[in-house]
Amino acid sequence: MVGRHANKVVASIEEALAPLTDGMTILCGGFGLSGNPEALIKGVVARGVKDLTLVSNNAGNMGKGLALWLKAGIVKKVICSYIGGNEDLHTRMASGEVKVEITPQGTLAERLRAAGAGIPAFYTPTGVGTVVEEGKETKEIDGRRYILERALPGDVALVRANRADRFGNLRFWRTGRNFNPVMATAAKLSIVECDQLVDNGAISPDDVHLAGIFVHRIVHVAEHENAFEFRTVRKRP
Amino acid sequence: MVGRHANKVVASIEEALAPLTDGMTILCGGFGLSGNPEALIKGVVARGVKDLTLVSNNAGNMGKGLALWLKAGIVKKVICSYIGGNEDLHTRMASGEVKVEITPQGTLAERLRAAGAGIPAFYTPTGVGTVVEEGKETKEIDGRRYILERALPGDVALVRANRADRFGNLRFWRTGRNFNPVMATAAKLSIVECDQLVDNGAISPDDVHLAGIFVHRIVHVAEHENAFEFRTVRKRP
Amino acid sequence: MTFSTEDMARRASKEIPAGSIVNLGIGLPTQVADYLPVGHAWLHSENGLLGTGPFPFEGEEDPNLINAGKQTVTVLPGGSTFDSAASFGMIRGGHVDVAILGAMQVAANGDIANWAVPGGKVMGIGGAMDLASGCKNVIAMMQHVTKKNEHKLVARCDYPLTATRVVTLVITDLGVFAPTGEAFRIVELAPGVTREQAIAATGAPLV
Amino acid sequence: MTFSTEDMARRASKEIPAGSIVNLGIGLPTQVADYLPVGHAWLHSENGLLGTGPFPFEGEEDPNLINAGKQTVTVLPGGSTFDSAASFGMIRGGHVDVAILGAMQVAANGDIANWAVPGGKVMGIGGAMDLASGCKNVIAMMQHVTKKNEHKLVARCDYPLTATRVVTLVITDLGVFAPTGEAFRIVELAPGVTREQAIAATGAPLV
Repeated sequence: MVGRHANKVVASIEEALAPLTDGMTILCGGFGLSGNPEALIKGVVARGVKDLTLVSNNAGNMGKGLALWLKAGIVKKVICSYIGGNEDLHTRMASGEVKVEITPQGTLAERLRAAGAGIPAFYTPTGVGTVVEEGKETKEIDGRRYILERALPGDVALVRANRADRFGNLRFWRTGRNFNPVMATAAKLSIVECDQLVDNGAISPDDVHLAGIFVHRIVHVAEHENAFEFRTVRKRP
Repeated sequence: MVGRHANKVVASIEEALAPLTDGMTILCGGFGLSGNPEALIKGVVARGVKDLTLVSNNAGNMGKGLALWLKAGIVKKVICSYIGGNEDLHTRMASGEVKVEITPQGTLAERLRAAGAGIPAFYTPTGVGTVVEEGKETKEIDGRRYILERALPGDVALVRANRADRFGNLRFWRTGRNFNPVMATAAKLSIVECDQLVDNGAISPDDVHLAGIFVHRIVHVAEHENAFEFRTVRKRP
Repeated sequence: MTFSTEDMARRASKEIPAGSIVNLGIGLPTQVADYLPVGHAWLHSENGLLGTGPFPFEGEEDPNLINAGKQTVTVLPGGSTFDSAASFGMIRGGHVDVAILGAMQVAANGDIANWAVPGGKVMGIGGAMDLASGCKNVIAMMQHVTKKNEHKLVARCDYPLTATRVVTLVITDLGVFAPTGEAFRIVELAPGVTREQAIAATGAPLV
Repeated sequence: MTFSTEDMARRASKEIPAGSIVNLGIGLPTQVADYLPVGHAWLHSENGLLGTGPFPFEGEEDPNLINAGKQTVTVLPGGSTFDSAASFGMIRGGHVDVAILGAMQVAANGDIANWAVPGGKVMGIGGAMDLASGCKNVIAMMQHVTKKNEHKLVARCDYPLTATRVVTLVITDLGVFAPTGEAFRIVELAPGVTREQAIAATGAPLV
C-alpha cells in the first residue's frame, strides 16, 4: 500500500505524461506565453492523446505554447477567458473543429480554486446582466443579483514552477505564477515541470507558494524558451 | 483626495484603534493563543468600545488573549469554531450575557475568504446532515447534498504579522499565520500589529504572504508574550 | 481642438487619488501610468502583480514579469506577486479602488460594453467583466464616436454588455462626462469643443 | 486482554499507506504518530502546517509552531505552512488521504458523532466536521463502550452528528471493525477478546 506522495520525481517528460489518455480534461497553467509548462505542452503532442478538453486562460498565442495542440488537432474543446490574436484558435473555432467556452478570467480562476477546495459551486457578481448569465441560476443576496458558477475540476494539471523540492513544494517566479497554483489544486493528477529541483528542506516552510499535497509528478527541465509576447522597454536615462 | 493606501504606519495602538465604535463586528486573527494580535486585543479594552461582535476561531483561552474582552464585558456575540476549555466564554454563554454561534472551522475560514474575495455565498459539504445544516438552504449538485453558507464580512480586522513593510505587505511566522490573512481580507478596515517593520522593498515580491492591498493601519509592536497553551517537548537523545 | 489620447490619459490621471489601488485596462488606459507621479498610486495587474513599475531597461526584460497586456514590466519596492485566484479576489472583493477601462459603448445608466462587437470576431472576455463589476470606481476611456461617426455614449448599449450600472465617468476626446441614469452630465469639455458639438456627438441627453 | 491505547495507536498506524497525507485528530489519534516510521507519511495539522514533526527538544519550543491541539511541534524538511482557508481547502477538497479521529459514537452506516454530548457542555466543532466530511478515508479511534458501559458502536447515532456515512474503520480496545451499512464487520479482535464479548459490547449487528 503506497500513497501518491512518495517518489514523485520522474526522469523524463514521457514518464511524467504516461497516465494521459484520450478525452481527458487537461488544466494548463500560464498566462499568455508566460509561466507555461513548455516541455509538458510539447510532450502531450508527442504522447499522441486526442479529444482533449483544454482549460487554460489563453490556449497559446503566436503559434506557440498551447497553439501546438490546436495545430496537432488533439483538442476538441477549450475553456478559456481570452483569445485575442490567437489565430490558431480563431480558425479552428470558426471551422467548428474546436468548441470554445469563454468565461470571465476571475470566474475561471475562482472555478478552479473552488474545484481544488471542495466547493462545488459559488455565487459571483461577475457577468450579471451579460451573456455570461445566460442559462445559469441567479439569486438575489442582500439586494444584489449574483450568478451561480460551478467548480471546474480536471483530470490532469500541467504546471510550471520555478523551483520544486522532491515532495513537490513549489515556488514560482514573479508573474509566472498566474494560474499555475489553482490548476494544480483542481486536478486529480498534477504534473509539474520545474526550472530547479532541490532537496526537501531547501525551501523554508514559510516560503512555499504551493504545498506538495497538490503535486503528484515532478520533472526537472532546466531549459525553457520563455517566449515574449510584447517586449516593451524604456531607454536608459 | 487621498486614498487609503498612503501613510499606513501609525505610532501607537491608541491611534491604530481610533476608528473603532460600539457595535462593530471585529475579526481577530489567531489560533488559540498563537499568532494573536496581543497589543491590539488589549488596546480594544482600553479603547472603551462595547457591544462588539467578535469573529475568531477560539475567542481566547486560559484567561488570555480575547478572554480579556469577555472579562471586560464588551462582547455581545461570538462567532467561533471552538470553545474547549475557554471558561470565560463558557460562563458568559451559560449566563446568556454572550450569544455564541459555532461554525465548523473550515466553514469559518471559507466564509471569511469569501467575504474578502467578493463571493457572497458558496456551497459546502461540511455539516451536511448535522445541526449545522439547520435553517440553511441546501442543494443537490451531481448527486451530493451541500449547504449554502454566507460570506462573513467584518468592520475591522485585528491582525498579527511577523514582518510588515510600510505598504502593509505581510509575512507570518510558521503556524502564527492561521486565520490572520483571511481576517485581513474580510474587513473594511484592517489593522496590523507587526513584530518587525521594514521599508518597502525589504520583502521580495514573491515572498509576500498577504499583499498590502488588504492592510490599512500598521503598528509596530516589538514585544509579545506569545503564550503557550501546551508546551510539549521531547528529551534530547 | 479635441483631447489627444495623451490629453485623455493626463486627464484620467487626475481621477486617481494618491495612495489608491488602480487597475489600468489594456491599450489606451495603460498610458495613464505615464502621467502618475512616482509613488502616487499602486498599479494592479490582474495576472498577479501589485506595484507594477515602468517598462524595464533594454536587456532587462523578464518574460515572467509582465502586465495583463503581456508587456514586459518591472515591479516597484513594496510590490507583490500572487496567483490568479488571489488577484481576482482583490478585484471582485472591492479592494481595487479605481479601474480605468477602454470601452466601445457606455450608456447613460452606467452600463459598459467593451469586449465584443456584434457580429465581429470574438476576442474573449479576459478580466474585463471582473474589473467592471468588482472595482469601486470604474472610469471609461474612449473616442467619443466610432470611425463611422456612430455614437458610443448612448441611451442604452446595443453591444454585448460587460457590466451594468458601474461607470462613474467617461473620458473622451471631447471631454469628461458622468452617467446620471437618464443622461450624461458634462463635467468638462475639451478646449474649443462646444456644447452643441458634444450634444450632436452623444446618443443620449447631455446636461 | 484488550488493546491498550498504545496498541490502538500502533494498530491505527498500519492503516496509513507510505507516502500518504494524514490528519490525526486531537487526543488519542495524535499518539498514532509515535508508531509511524520516519518519513513514512506527511502529517497535516489543520491550523496550517503540513509536515508536522515531533515535539521540539526542551528549550526549542516555539509558541507560533503548534499543531491543531495547540501543542508545540516541529516542522520536517519538506514541510510547509499556510493560512486556515488554504488548509481547509486541502481537507474539503479531498487532498488529505486519511483522517484518524476520536469519536463518541460510530454507526453501522458510517455516521460519526464526536463533537458534543447531548445536554453536555458545548465544546465547539473545531475542524471535526471538515475532516470527517472532507477526507478520503476516515478512521475512528475510541473505547468500545463508555465508562457507564453504554454502546458507542451503534445502529444509529443519537449524539449530535459530525458527518454522515464517512467512517471506513473503527479501532477500539476490543479490536478493529468496519461499518457495512447495517452492521459492523469484525476485521480483527484484540488478543483474548471473544466474538461473544464483542457482540455484547456492540449496539449494532456484528458480523
